[in-house]
Order: sequence, then structure tokens, then C-alpha cells
Amino acid sequence: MPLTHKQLPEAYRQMLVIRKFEEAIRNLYQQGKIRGSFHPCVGQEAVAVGACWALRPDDKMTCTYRGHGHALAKGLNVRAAMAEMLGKVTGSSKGKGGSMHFTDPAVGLLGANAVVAAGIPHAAGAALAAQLQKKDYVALAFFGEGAVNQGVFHESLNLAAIWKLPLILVCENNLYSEMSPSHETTSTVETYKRAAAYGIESLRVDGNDVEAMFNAVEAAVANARAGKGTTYIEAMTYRLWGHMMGDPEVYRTKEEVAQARENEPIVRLNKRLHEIGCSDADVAKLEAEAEAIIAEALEFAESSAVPAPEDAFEDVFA
Amino acid sequence: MPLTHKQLPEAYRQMLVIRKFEEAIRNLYQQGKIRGSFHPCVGQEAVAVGACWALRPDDKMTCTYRGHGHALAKGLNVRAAMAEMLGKVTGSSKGKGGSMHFTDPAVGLLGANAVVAAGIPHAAGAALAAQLQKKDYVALAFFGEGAVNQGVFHESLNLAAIWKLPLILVCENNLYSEMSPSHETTSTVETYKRAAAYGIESLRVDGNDVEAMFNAVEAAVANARAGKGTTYIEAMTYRLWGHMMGDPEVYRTKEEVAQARENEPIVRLNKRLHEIGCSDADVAKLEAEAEAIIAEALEFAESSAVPAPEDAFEDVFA
Amino acid sequence: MTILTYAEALNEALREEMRADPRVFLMGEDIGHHGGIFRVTKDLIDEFGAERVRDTPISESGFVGMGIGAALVGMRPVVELLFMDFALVAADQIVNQAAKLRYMAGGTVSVPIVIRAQQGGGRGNGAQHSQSFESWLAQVPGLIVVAPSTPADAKGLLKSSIRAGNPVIFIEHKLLYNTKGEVPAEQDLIPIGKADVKRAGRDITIVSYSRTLHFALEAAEALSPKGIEAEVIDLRTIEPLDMDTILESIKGTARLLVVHEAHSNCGIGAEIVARVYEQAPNSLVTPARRLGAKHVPIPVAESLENFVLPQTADIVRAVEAMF
Amino acid sequence: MTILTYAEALNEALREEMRADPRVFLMGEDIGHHGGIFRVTKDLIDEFGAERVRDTPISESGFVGMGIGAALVGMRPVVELLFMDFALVAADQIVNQAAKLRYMAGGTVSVPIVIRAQQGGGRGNGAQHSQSFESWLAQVPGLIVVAPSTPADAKGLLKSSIRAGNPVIFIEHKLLYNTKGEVPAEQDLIPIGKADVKRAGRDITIVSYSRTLHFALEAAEALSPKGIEAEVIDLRTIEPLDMDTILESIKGTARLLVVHEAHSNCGIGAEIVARVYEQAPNSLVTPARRLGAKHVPIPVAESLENFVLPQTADIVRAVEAMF
Ligand SMILES: Cc1ncc(C[n+]2csc(CCOP(=O)(O)OP(=O)(O)O)c2C)c(N)n1
Ligand SMILES: Cc1ncc(C[n+]2csc(CCOP(=O)(O)OP(=O)(O)O)c2C)c(N)n1
Ligand SMILES: [Mg+2]
Ligand SMILES: [Mg+2]
Repeated sequence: MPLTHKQLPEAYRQMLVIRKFEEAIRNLYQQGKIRGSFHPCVGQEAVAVGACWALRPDDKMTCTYRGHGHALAKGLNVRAAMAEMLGKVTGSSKGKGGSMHFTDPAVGLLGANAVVAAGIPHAAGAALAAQLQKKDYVALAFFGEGAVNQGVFHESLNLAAIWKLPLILVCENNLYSEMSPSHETTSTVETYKRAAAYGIESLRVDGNDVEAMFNAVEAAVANARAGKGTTYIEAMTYRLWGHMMGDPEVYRTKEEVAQARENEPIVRLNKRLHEIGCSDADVAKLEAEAEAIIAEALEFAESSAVPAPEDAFEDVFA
Repeated sequence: MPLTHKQLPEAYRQMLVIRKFEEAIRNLYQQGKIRGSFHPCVGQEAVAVGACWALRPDDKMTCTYRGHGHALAKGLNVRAAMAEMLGKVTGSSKGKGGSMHFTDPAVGLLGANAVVAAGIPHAAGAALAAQLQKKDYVALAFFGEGAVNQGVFHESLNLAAIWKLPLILVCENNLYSEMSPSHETTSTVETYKRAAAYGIESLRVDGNDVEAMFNAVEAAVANARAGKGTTYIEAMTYRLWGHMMGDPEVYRTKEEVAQARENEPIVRLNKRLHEIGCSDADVAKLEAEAEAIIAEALEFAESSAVPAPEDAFEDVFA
Repeated sequence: MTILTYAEALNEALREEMRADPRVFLMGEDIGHHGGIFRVTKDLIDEFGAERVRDTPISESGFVGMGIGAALVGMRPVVELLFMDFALVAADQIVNQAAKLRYMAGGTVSVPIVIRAQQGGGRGNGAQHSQSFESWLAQVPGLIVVAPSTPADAKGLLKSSIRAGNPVIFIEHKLLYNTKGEVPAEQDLIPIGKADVKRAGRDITIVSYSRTLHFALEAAEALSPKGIEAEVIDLRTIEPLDMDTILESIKGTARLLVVHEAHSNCGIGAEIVARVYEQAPNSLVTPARRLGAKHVPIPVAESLENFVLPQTADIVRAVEAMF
Repeated sequence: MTILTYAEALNEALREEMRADPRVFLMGEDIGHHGGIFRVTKDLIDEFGAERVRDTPISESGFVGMGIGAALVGMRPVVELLFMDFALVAADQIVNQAAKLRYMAGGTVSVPIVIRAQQGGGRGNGAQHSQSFESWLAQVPGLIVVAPSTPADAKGLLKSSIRAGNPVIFIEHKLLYNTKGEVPAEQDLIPIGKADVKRAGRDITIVSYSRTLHFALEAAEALSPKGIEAEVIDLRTIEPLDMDTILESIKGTARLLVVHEAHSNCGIGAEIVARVYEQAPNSLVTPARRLGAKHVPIPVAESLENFVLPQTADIVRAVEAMF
């Protein structure tokens, strides 16, 4: 059943935590405290929260380098995530993985991946394992619309179709892959139509509407648990910030971004909360709570130790 | 325009040359004179001849390890092909390539390939070159229906679609990939429907009817030359022999094969020749000519020298 | 003791591990109903069913990636690549994924997958079906690389690989499948990372593995009448390298030749030579040598292929040149 | 003489070759309108148009394969991989196709393609975006592998690579793009296969290339006051290896250290060491050494990454240990 009115405020707080997490990272990045690249998910929070909240903790998930929202929504500890961004030993990967590889099997997060589309077969494999283990967990893979042109995407969809895997494929269509408008590089702009050609249940949803997102994934999960196989969900959204820090964003107009801001998920959920009777005070409280969570995580991460050099030799093999 | 009545007897002879080439190889193989594996195209001659005869000598083509028919139909010298099978220095690849790598750029044969689907992007690249060079040649890629599940197939189709490449994709659907019925491994049995999802012109033809095959490819070539882009042609055919020498063929019944023999391309074209007024004598003459071509090639190949060991160091770099 | 072929020994190892551990399952092209092009999975589908012996489409990245995903959630997939050459279409999944996921996750996940494939030349299969990739895969931290030369080692090492709990590249050789050898009925595990002295000798140490190990043994027999007694070490595991066994041997022989079918350039031979000069610089009376394939793609014609790949006679010549 | 960054020098090379030869064209992700994530193809689309400076989908196998096909029919494609790590998703096209097609065709075709990519660590990009693949690709017969360390070498070698008429893997380093250096206005070709002595010295030969070449030069300066004068050789081309320059140098120095960022196992360092003992066994007074990345995936945290990848201080230490 759909998100209850009780859950919506919590979803709002979760989306705010993700938003503020990315804002905090941007500050740290500008202070030169973050190494490597950072691919913010600002503007795409509803896809992550709507999808992950339709999953059980034991359901598995893989995502991408733009995966902070996915990971936090699935239950990754905020402190561990923040510490990982700072390369601290208390990080979710002990500082070895960084921004692009958040992982926590305890919450079903099998891993964010820095290779486009590479995490899709991992989710499919977890779905296959569920079948073999005769368990009823499902697997969900997040990927961008640019990933549909990568070979392993295609191979995975065919395998998911012939084996009727309990798999949910969530394509986050934010219109761009890096600095390229995806309609220039993808023959079928509506990627869910390509997915349909494999005989997979396919649909498109408004990825900035957390309720629509939740409902679509919840239905797909129900089908998957019922042995009805894989569903492909194309979630239409928009990346409000650049592809990564330092992106000059010459490929799109200020107007386009300004317009997108009016339709962004947090603004919309905020409106919705008022519709269902939340007061400004209620909303302010949620925002304060999110602030506090991030501030506390930041404090934790900043005060944590960096790994000892020799730690590099650990965690190669089980 | 379609194959003239004058061309049909020649097409028959060409198909017989291919058939008898494979029969000769089988004999050599049984005599232990052929190294490596041999993937016969017996039963699929009409696809090769119908398609290649709709091409100009300067049109480019890539094919597969099951490519003897494709190569000969495109114009590869029969002696050079036979000598290559025997690993002779007079072979089309000087004995370095063998059964799976027939190549002759002089007739537009860019190469047979032993990696499933790997030759498809090469044809696409040649088609791109035609665009860049402002020339009107086209490129054609042969591949089996099992190749549609390989990532690079998918990547190539999208690229062909977005760049409107002068490319013809010929899927030889012989129902099996190795020992597996392809409907068990491919979610969309009608592969041309998958191709359609890329926005590529797609159709299915009777690949055992050399005239239908010729007409389909001729039309696709005309479109490609006219700048109308890529066409995908699924040619339905059947592999009368095993996947390779030594295939026990337990995956199909004798009845199935027997039935296929009634519908095989040479039997059918033989009927057709009589319809258009060829006498038994005319047909017998064509068969004798084909025999002679193969006998002469065999003679040439057997009497050719093997490469000197040090020749191994040549032909790595231009 | 029973006499088995290399392929039969592998088949037994798979059968025993599948019986012992329900988490073990197989994926690959034509491994089910057909029992594998090289018969390694023969009849396993009859005992374990199509669920655990899965025929796949021609989608190596896809099904290797799925093996990784299944391993991440506790399964023990054994994935077959029909030819090692096709590791190249699945290279991202093997090198960027299987080898690195645990490390990038700070040890919170593991990837207990075995990727099996036959490799090598000698059959005229041509440049795209005759390669040897152990030197490449040994460069990749996070991968274990195994390459047995006998039926007994094949069985014992495959069982150990399936239980290793980490990504193992299990290398078979197309021309070893029909070779026969004794396999102890009570054959159990052969440890990963342990080389085996297949022939004792005092005059020179020849290190090899897989098919060329047998060439090395032939060469040793040919050298014996000439008064040269070669010690032949079978690496069995390529990564991690068992340097102890090698260093121990050259203490006695003071001469070292490494032989492999893989190309010489940046090969296991070069690695062993470099390590010997790092770890026991003064142990040799003549410079260490390695013998690998000549630096060209593998040609088809017999006269060419035999020239490019190291043969027994080449080993004999190389050894004689060291005295 | 003008001062250019490494990226600008590469950009000039591409521009000059595209002006001189209409067969040259570029493919890659965001190389056109955006001018490349690392700005190497900056503004080229303005002069040469979107036909010759082609933005591609995220389909590395597809567009590398198309580059090969275009090369087969006479074009001169220069294909960019955004990170060398992604060579793994195109590995079949690079290793099974580009490197072998000419040989398998008995020399009747050629594959004049350049595959460019930046590689290496030092930026905290993590295990899937920090690898060094030269030792792998040098194992593959049919590939030329180039890795310049300075703007002048980058320009001269890229021009030579485009004209080479064969498959060239052109390796750039993400942390060299903004380094500056003099580039002769009349800069012409720098020959493939020729190493360069970047610093003369009599006491030890340090062989390196790409980013670690600069660490070697720093180390040499640090060692000089201590009375050790190192000769620093920049390989520039990884395959074919210029052994002559190395052997000539150690005639004078009698000591050899090879340094690279790639992992040590089966690396260029091991290859050079093995060749030195084969070709000039008695030329060294202390055993040859090599220094590469420690055998683990590349971690993100600075304390870890700096420990795993060879640093200037590590080179100094290694050299001192050889005296
Ligand atoms: C195989 C591969 N090729 C190229 C890249 C470089 N890259 C990183 S993100 C990206 C764009 C992906 O776009 P999309 O799939 O739409 O996801 P988004 O970034 O928009 O979330 C590219 C090309 C990569 N990581 N992996
Ligand atoms: C990437 C790759 N995987 C596996 C193989 C082994 N193989 C050779 S032929 C073949 C079956 C191909 O079937 P199909 O595409 O239908 O062509 P057909 O043989 O029927 O003509 C397979 C799996 C290969 N050559 N390349
Ligand atoms: Mg996108
Ligand atoms: Mg088929």
C-alpha cells in the first residue's frame, strides 16, 4: 500500500538528510578535504527514497558512483558514509572505497559501482541467488540512462528475462550522461521501450514524486516476490548540480536548471506535506532534525582517525 | 532489381561451390589434414550468396567462424581459401588465420571473426568510414542469432541507429547456438523485433530462398546508399550439419534434420531452375563446373608448401 | 587409486563439491544438457538439475557479473568460460569487479567465485582461441590464479578453489583434458599456493605448470642420459607464487629455467627471475633463463604454431645452453 | 620554444595531425562539445566539426570496434577512453581484435588506430579509476605501447603514434595533464621505441616513465648531495622496449633500478630485469631492483594510496639500499 501520511514526513526528512549530506560534501570538497571525484545526486532524492523505502532490509541493492542517496535511503549509516568521504578508518569501507563505492551488506547494499552499468549484473546475480536459495528477497539495481548503451546492461536484461529473476531495474533518467544530452547518444530516448523489447515489464514514472516512485517499486517488488519476474522502471528526474564538482555546465541553460528547481522533489514533497496538514513548524522541525544528523556525522567523521598505511594490506582476501 | 534468370544458374553454381567446399573440408578433416575447429555452413548457402550478390566488390563485409560461404560468395579466391584451410603458405592468410579468419580486403572481406559478435562493430566502423570519406560503399555484417545476446551487438546497433550508418546487419538465424536451442537463451526469439527497438528498419526473411534474400539485401543496400541508414535482416535458415566437426547433435532429432533437408536452399534453387526452364543437363553442367572448381582448388592447396617457421615473425605490424 | 582423465577429475571435483555444499552452482555455455564442449560438466545436470547447472546465453559479462552478485550474497558459483580468450569480453567483471569489490568495501563483502576456463595452443585454433592469460591475471591484486597439470592436482585444486572463499581463476588446458593419471580415491584438497616437485634433480631447476610442465618432464628425461639431472617444479598456483619451493630447489641446483606457454613479455618467468635476484641474488652459477611463446599472435599452421610455442626440444636446448 | 601543458601539447598534436591528414578523426565520450573531461580535445570540434570529433555513447566496445573497422578501410581513428580502467570493457576489441586482425589476415589488412587514455593514481579516484595497464598491454603481441612523461614527448609521440600505421595504446597520466614544459615550436616526431636519458649520472641507472619518471628525477636530485649521481632513463615507449639505451647506461653505472606505478607482479620492471640478466648478465655489481605498486587494489584514503604507490622517498630508499 502507498506511503502513509505518517511516513511522508519521515520520507521528507530522509530526502533532506541526503540533500544536506551532499551539501556538506560540497563544502568539504571546496575546503580540499575530499579526494577523488564527487558526483552529487541533488535533485534525485525522491528516486532513491521512493525506491529504497519499498524494499525490505534483506532485499539487495546495487547503485552507482552517484549513489549517496541510494545508499543512505537503503540504510547506510550516515556517520560511516561521511567518514568514508573523508577517507577515515571509521568509514563504511575504512577509507578504501571513497565516494563511489559505498557498501554495507548488513542493509542489503551490495555496492555502489564506478563503472557504468557494471553493478546491474550483480543485482541480477543476487536475484538469481534468491531463486536458488528459495528465499523471497528481491534485488534492485539503480543506473543512469546513459548506462543503457553499455553491453552488460543488455546482457543482464536478457538474462533477467529468460530466468524471470526477482529483479527491479531502476533507470534514473536525468537527461544527461556527463556533459552529453542523452538523446544524442541513445537511439531510443524512452529507454523503457527498449527494455520492453526483452519481454520485461516496463514503465516510466515521475522520479521527482516520491509517492509515485514508491508505488511503482512496491508493485514491482510484489511481482518479483510472487515469481512474476523483472520490472524495468524509468524514473524521470533531473540533476540539479553538475555531473561532478568542477563541471562548468555549459551544456545546459540557467533557465533550464531554474525551471527544474520548481519541480524538484523536496520542494514538491514540502508542498505535499502542507496539503496533508503539516504546519510550517512541523516541517521546520524535520529540517532541524536532518541538520542535526548531518552535523553529528560531520563531527564524527572529522574527529575520526585516518587509516594506518599498513592497513592497505588488509581486506584483499576473505 | 531481382536476380535475373541468367543469374540464377550462376547463383546455383556458387551455392554448390560453397557446399562442395565444406564437403571437401570434411573429408580433409577426417583425414586429419585440418587443424583446429571447422564450423560448416552447409544449409546456409542461400543467405551468403543472396546477401553478398547484392553487394558491390567495394562494399565491405565482416562475418563469422562459420564464414566460408560468406567469404566465397563475396569473392574470396577458392584456391586461397582451400590452401588456408590446410595451413599452406599460399593460403589467403598465409596459414596464419585458418578456418575462422578468412580475410581479403581486395574483395571487401574485412574478416571472419572467431569471437561471437566481435565483427559487427568492424562493419559499423567501415560504414562510418564511408560517411566520413563521402563515398557510397556500404558495409554488411553477418552474425548468428546467438550473437544478439553479446554486449557489443547491442552497443553497435545503438551506434548504427544514432549515426544512421550505411550498414546492413544480417542475422543468420539457424535456431541453435552451439548445442543450445536459441529460444532457451534469448528472451525475444524474433530477434528482428529487438533490433526494431533501436529504431532500426528490421525485417525477417526466408534465408533458404536465395531470391528473397537477395531482394531484401538489395533493398537495404539501396536505402543505405541513399543515406537512409541501417537495416536489420533476420534470415531464417538451418544448419544441416553439426555446430562443428564432432558435434554429436543430441540436441535435435533426426526427423527435424530430415525435414529441414527438404527445405534446404540448394534443393529449392534446383527446383526453381527447372521452373524457369533449365534442363537436367544444364543443372548437371553447373554441378560439374562446381566440382571442377573445388577439385582444382584442392589440387592447388595440397601441392602448396607449408610456411617456414620464421614466417611466424612476419605480418604482426604494417 | 583410480585412473581418471583430467576432464573426469574435474568432473568429480565439481560433483563432490556440489553434493557437499548446496551453495555451489554452475553457469556457462552448453555446460548443462550438453555437459560442456570439453565434457567437464558431463552428466552433472542429471544429478543436480538445470537450476544448479545452468546453460547461459553468449553473455560472458552478464553471467560472470551474475556469478559475482550471487557470490556476494553467499552462493559459491563456478562459472565456465568456454575459452580463456573470452575472459576479454568479461574483463571488467573479472578485473574491476570480482577482484576489487571486497577491498573497495573495506572487507565487508567477499566474492567466493571460481572462474574456470581452458586455454592455450597446440591445436591450430588460431590467435583468438589459443591464448594464455595467467601472467595478465596474476598482475591483478585480488585474484588467485591456479593452473594444474595433472588429474590429481586438477581435482584437488578445484575443490580447494571452490572452498577458497575468494575469486579464483582456474586455468585448464585444452590439450590436457584427455591426459590420464592416478587420482587417490580419498583425494582431498590440494592447498592453493603450494608448488610441487614433480621430478627431483641436482643440476638445474626447471619451473613450469600446466601443459608445458609435461614438456619440462620430457626434457628432463632427454637430458638425463646426457648427464644433466633436472629438478622439475610444478607451480600449480600462479598467484600467490610459492617462491620458497623454488629458492629451496636452486640452493641445490644453482641453475634456473622457467618455462611457460604464455608470451614471455611481462610473464611469470620474468617475475620469478626478478624475485630470485631480489631474494637470493647469489644462488645461481649461471644467469636465470625463461622460455615462453615468441612475441607474435598464435598462428594456425602447424609449422608456425610449433615454432611460436615452446616445445620439449626448445627446453632441452635452453638447458644445454646453461651448462 | 613555447611553454605548454601536457594536455595542451596533446591538443596541438591532434590539431596538427588532423590538419595534415583528412583520414584522422576522433571518437570518445564528451570529447566534442565539452572538449574532453581533461580538455585534451578542447576546441577541436570548432575547427574540424562534429563529424571528425565525435561524441559517443557509453559503449567502449562498440566505438573502439568501430575505430578498428574504420582503420581497416583506411581511416586513422584516434579513440579516447575516459579512463584506462575502461579498457576492460573494450578488452576484446583491443586484445583479440586490434592486435590480431592483421596477423590473422596474413598481413593483408592493417589497423592504424590510436587508443588514448589517461591512467594512474594519486588523486584518490579509487580502485576502478586509478589502474596502470602498460604491463598487461605489453604482453599482447600486435600492440605498441607508449607512455610519455613530458609535454614535448607527449606531442611528438602522439604525432608518431597517429602515423604509425599500427595499433598504438597511448598512455597519458591524469596527474601530468597540468604539468608544463617547453615544446619546440618546430617540434616534430619523436620516434616510437626510443628511450631518452633525462638525467645523466655515473652511479646508478633508474629506468622509469610517465608520472614516476618525475619522482625518479626528484629522487636523483635528493641523492646527488649524498654523492650518488643517478642516470634517469625515460622509457617513453613501453613496447617495443629500448634495451640498447638501458644496457648502454648500465655499462657505466653497473646498477639498475626500474620504477613504475603499475603493480610489480609481471610488470615492466620484472621484464627489464629478466632481459638484463639474459643480455648482459655480468654488467651489474649489485642485483637489479624494481619498484612498483604494492600488490593490493588502489585505495582512496591518502595515507593508504601514498603507501601503495611508489613515492620519491621510496625511490631514494631503494637506491640507497643498493650501495
Ligand atoms: C564503462 C564506463 N565508461 C565511462 C565511464 C565514465 N562515466 C562516469 S559517469 C558517466 C556518465 C553516466 O551517465 P548516466 O548513466 O546517465 O548516469 P548519471 O551520471 O547521469 O547519473 C560516464 C560516461 C564509466 N564510469 N564507466
Ligand atoms: C564471446 C564468445 N563467447 C563464446 C564463444 C564460443 N562460441 C563459438 S560459436 C558459438 C555459438 C554461436 O551461435 P550463433 O551466434 O547462433 O552462430 P552459429 O554458430 O549458429 O552460426 C559460441 C558460443 C565465442 N566464439 N565467442
Ligand atoms: Mg544521466
Ligand atoms: Mg545459430
